[in-house]
Amino acid sequence: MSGPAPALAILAKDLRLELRRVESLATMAVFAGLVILIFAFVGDPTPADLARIGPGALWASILFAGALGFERWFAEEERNAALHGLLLAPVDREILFLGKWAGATLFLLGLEALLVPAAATLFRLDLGGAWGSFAILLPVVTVGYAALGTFFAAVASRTTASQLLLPVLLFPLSVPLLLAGIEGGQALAAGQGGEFWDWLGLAVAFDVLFGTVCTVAFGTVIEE
Amino acid sequence: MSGPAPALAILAKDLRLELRRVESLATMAVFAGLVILIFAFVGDPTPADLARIGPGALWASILFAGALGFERWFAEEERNAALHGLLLAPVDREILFLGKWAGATLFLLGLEALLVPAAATLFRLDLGGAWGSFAILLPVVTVGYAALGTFFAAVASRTTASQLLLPVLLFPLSVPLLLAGIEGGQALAAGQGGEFWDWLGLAVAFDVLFGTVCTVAFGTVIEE
Amino acid sequence: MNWLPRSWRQLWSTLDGRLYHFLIDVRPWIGWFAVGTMVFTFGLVFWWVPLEDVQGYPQKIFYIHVPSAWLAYASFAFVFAASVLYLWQRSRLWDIFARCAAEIGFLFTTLTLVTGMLWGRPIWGAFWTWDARLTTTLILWFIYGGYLLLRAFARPGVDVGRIAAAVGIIGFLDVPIIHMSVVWWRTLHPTPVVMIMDDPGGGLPASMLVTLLVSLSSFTLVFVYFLIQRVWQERTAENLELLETILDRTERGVKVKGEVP
Amino acid sequence: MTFTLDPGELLVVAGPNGAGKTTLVRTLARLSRPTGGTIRLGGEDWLKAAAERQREVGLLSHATFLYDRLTALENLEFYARLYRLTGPGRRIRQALEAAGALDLADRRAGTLSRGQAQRVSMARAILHEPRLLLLDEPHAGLDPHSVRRLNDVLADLRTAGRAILFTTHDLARVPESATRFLILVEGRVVDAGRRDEARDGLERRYERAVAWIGET
Amino acid sequence: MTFTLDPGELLVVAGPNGAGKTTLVRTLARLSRPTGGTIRLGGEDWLKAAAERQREVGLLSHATFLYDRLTALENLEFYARLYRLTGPGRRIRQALEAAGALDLADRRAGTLSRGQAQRVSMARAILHEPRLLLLDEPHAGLDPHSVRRLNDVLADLRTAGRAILFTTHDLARVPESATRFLILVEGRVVDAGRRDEARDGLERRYERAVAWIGET
Ligand code: HEM
Ligand SMILES: Nc1ncnc2c1ncn2[C@@H]1O[C@H](COP(=O)(O)OP(=O)(O)OP(=O)(O)O)[C@@H](O)[C@H]1O
Ligand SMILES: Nc1ncnc2c1ncn2[C@@H]1O[C@H](COP(=O)(O)OP(=O)(O)OP(=O)(O)O)[C@@H](O)[C@H]1O
Ligand SMILES: [Mg+2]
Ligand SMILES: [Mg+2]
Repeated sequence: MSGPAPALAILAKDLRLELRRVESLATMAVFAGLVILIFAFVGDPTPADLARIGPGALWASILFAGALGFERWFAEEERNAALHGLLLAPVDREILFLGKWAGATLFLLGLEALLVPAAATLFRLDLGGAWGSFAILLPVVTVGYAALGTFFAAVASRTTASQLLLPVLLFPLSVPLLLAGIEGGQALAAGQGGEFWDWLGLAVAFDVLFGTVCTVAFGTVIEE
Repeated sequence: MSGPAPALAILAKDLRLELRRVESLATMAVFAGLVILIFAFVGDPTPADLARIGPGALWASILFAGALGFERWFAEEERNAALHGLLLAPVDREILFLGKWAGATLFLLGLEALLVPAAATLFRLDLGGAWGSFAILLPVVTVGYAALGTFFAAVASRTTASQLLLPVLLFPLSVPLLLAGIEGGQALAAGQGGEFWDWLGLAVAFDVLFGTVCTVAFGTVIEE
Repeated sequence: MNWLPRSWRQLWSTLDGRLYHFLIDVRPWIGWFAVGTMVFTFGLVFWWVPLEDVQGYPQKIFYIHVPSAWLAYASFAFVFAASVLYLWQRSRLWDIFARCAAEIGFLFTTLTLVTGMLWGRPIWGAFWTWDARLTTTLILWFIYGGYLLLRAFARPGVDVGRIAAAVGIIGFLDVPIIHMSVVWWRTLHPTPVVMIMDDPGGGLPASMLVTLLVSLSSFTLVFVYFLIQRVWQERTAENLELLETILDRTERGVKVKGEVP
Repeated sequence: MTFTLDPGELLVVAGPNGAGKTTLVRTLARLSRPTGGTIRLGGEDWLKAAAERQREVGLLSHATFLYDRLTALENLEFYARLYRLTGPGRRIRQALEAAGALDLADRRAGTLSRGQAQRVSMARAILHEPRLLLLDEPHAGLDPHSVRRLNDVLADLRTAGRAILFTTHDLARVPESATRFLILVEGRVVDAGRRDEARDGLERRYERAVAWIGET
Repeated sequence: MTFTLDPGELLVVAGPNGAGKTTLVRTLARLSRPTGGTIRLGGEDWLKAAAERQREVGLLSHATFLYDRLTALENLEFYARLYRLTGPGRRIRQALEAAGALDLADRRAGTLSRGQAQRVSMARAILHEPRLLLLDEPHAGLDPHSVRRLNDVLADLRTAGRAILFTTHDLARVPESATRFLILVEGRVVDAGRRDEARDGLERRYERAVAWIGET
């Protein structure tokens, strides 16, 4: 096993590429915002509904923005076959995956830092003291989603219709995370602590399981 | 002006590329289906809500699937700089645009042919006799959306973040169409003929305006 | 799998060859047997088993609905197994098995959805409700639809088999979790949706149970027949392709190493 | 930079990497607008000419302009329709023939090797029999055999009265039929003339020109 | 096909378009798995060797492996970290120097001309001083001056005891230092030997080999 150093190298490179154009993070935020608005339109919620649709709209926007992001962060590697450069390096596939995964997670978290307040105000979400618990749920769900997303971005990149296929493969498998996010949030809003912990537990289990599976499977997917 | 023949050539080429893999239409349909599913999770509708969310979910799914499609249909031209091949040809930019626009419209219509029944059953939409009028509204909205979509796909393709930028530019401008679709549909469901015609009129006006503007502006966008 | 002793590999490669040829030989028998039991099943369903007193005729869909649902599950388990074997043995046959099983599973899932919806119409007065099991089934349908699309979009020169196998495994692992989460989604907080699906198939009168089991077995036979048939088709297609390329090259006066399996 | 190119001339453009050869070619093909200067084709201002006039130029570039998922033949058929050619079938066959890509007709463009793709896009460039043919490193990636065929084709086209401009790095392989040469360094013409003036061969001439600029 | 390559050897691989040169190189670099056959590097089975061993090969391919939005320098820094090189700064400078790309260090990779990009990715290939260097058409798109420098570098590396394999179409430009050659047609070795055996020059040898296969 080559140590974690290369993973850090990849992470640093990805950060550099993205921060070089902060626009792209901003754009994703705007996109996510638009998704939220569209949900607001569609549900056209009465003030009563607002709180009910709120968490869902938030998570849906993260779901969509994420899918776009994963595709993009992986496409970065496809141009000039840079990916082959990585495969050529004396680095285990697992480490490569960890690098990309970490990057994706960070970006999603950065995105959420912008989205959550926005959604909270738009939908009058008020978790009161429960924000703390929400601050646990958020990263847990995000990590799992980033793992699946990175993995399926790799899968999709092996096809002729990556940006089309990625969401089609990713979304159905992410349903547990999506539900954990939505329902967990609503449980907090409704002050049902117990339920919240159930959902959190589900999400954690999901992370552990698919975190490992994706890391292991990445190698078989990526090589030609 | 070089006649419409080249536009037909482009249309034929696009059809061939897509029909060569009917899958891609299927994939977009599946994706749209997933969007609908997500709406169900988000709004988690009681039977009463269903009809209210229905039209919105339908149009939103068309909106998202379309955005994906436009990006893809234009990316097709970017690989191997095939677009330069088109620009090199003795064909006016307007004609090129018409070709791509026609293609996009056809695909969206094909997609809707699958989506509308699905959404109708999943959300228990029943327009009764009003389906006829809906069959007018649908293509009108679609044509306009395809025009905007193709145009902004071109714009986005000039940037380093096309698949990110496209929806961000496209969605806000499509709001009038989206509203026309949703509200028009609900008006039909509620049997308010008059309102429906207002929305239809809006959509038509939108088509005419943006159809021309995009066709003219296209040339200035894709030149380097 | 480097730790695997070479001899094992050889054993396997011969074994899956044998297995394959055996299946091909029995294929027609299975086919006719399936047809027979299918006819018999319909006989039972329409003339023998008594009408269910609450639902009446619609309930007869039950005998198609449930078996197809269970077989859908079965075939996806099949995909999982075949995928694992493929990643382990890297023998084309398992790849083909996985793919064909997925196709058939998708078919049966569709059948479940359709029969279910047809059943729901008279019983719930609507084709669809956002009930837990319905939703799971729909998601299942999406997952394996995606799996098949992935294979369809293979880039030339890329071995989709491996990729699809990974997806098949992950997908299968996810299904129970999805089911659980969806059930929670629907049951953890009050919801007005009809929950009929959650009374287990227990408490059935003997006659219904018998009919169900007969129907189940005939569906299973159909499943097996389809599977073998498809695998055979795929294999043959692949061999033809190989032949074509070889012929094409020999034509151009170039000798080729390696011969048709 | 200023230079003229008459029908029946075969102009070689050479220069170190980054000299601006590709940029020059792209500008002549109106793929990128020059920041200044004028280009005249057959007397009138090229930069303002109608799109229709584009049929007078053909371009072979570093990129292939091919749709990976269409076969070579389908690609050419598409371009033939785009150019509204009469009797496309014959034209396409001739072009493939000339480019030595007949046997590749039914291969998906995406599966072609580098040199194979290069030949197919050469066929694309000459398909509509342009008056002005622009070739950016046409020899790159071709095997010796294909190079010879290419040079023959260039000779034929030239005698057929076409004006041809091509860039290269390999002055040793410049075809006999080349009539004039142009040497660029950092976007400026540092040497130009008739090929036969370059008594001591183009290489030496090139060396001197580049050395004289003092680029090493 | 069977052939061996010892340290200090410089092997030229030639063959018509589509012969399988790129495929060969990619396979040796473990970028694509062979359907059959074995490869041994330093005695043990290369296809099963640990990822760590990858640092023993360097590859220059048709694609540049560069991130368009990073500068040449940043690209190399990234690869240096990926290879966990000690004293990256010095190594990078040496590599750029050798590839003649020092002046391009601060240019965004995306804005480089074809030959410029080629040089930078050459630097990338030799950055970690691999024992086995695989170059797919390293001369393509380089100007004569860069070609000479490249050949010098190859000579140095060879005398430094590296094993080098490179493909080319331009046998005229094969460096003096080349020790052995291999000619492929349709994926098979049709001729091979020591360079100095090829008395009458590689070109003629190539011609005969290819003609003999009867490919035109
Ligand atoms: C689109 C609508 C429907 C879908 C997707 C669907 C799906 C399924 C699935 C996947 C199963 C197998 C689950 C298992 O055995 O664990 C199943 C079983 C069953 N379904 Fe449905 N179903 C639908 C509609 C209906 C309707 C309308 C009824 C009756 C009113 C019904 C009654 C049953 C019964 C009795 C069983 C077997 C007993 C059981 O396992 O619970 N289903 N259905
Ligand atoms: N997009 C761009 N942005 C900035 N500079 C560029 C861009 N494209 C090219 N250049 C610069 O313009 C100059 C000319 O580039 P060009 O590609 O024309 O060179 P060239 O003569 O074709 O070189 P080569 O022989 O390597 O192809 C080079 O210095 C290159 O770095
Ligand atoms: N993805 C692919 N699918 C099918 N065939 C392919 C694929 N890639 C390459 N080939 C074929 O394999 C053969 C060898 O290709 P390769 O690129 O190795 O040739 P090459 O020797 O590099 O040619 P060139 O000198 O033009 O680069 C060619 O006939 C090519 O068409
Ligand atoms: Mg150039
Ligand atoms: Mg090659």
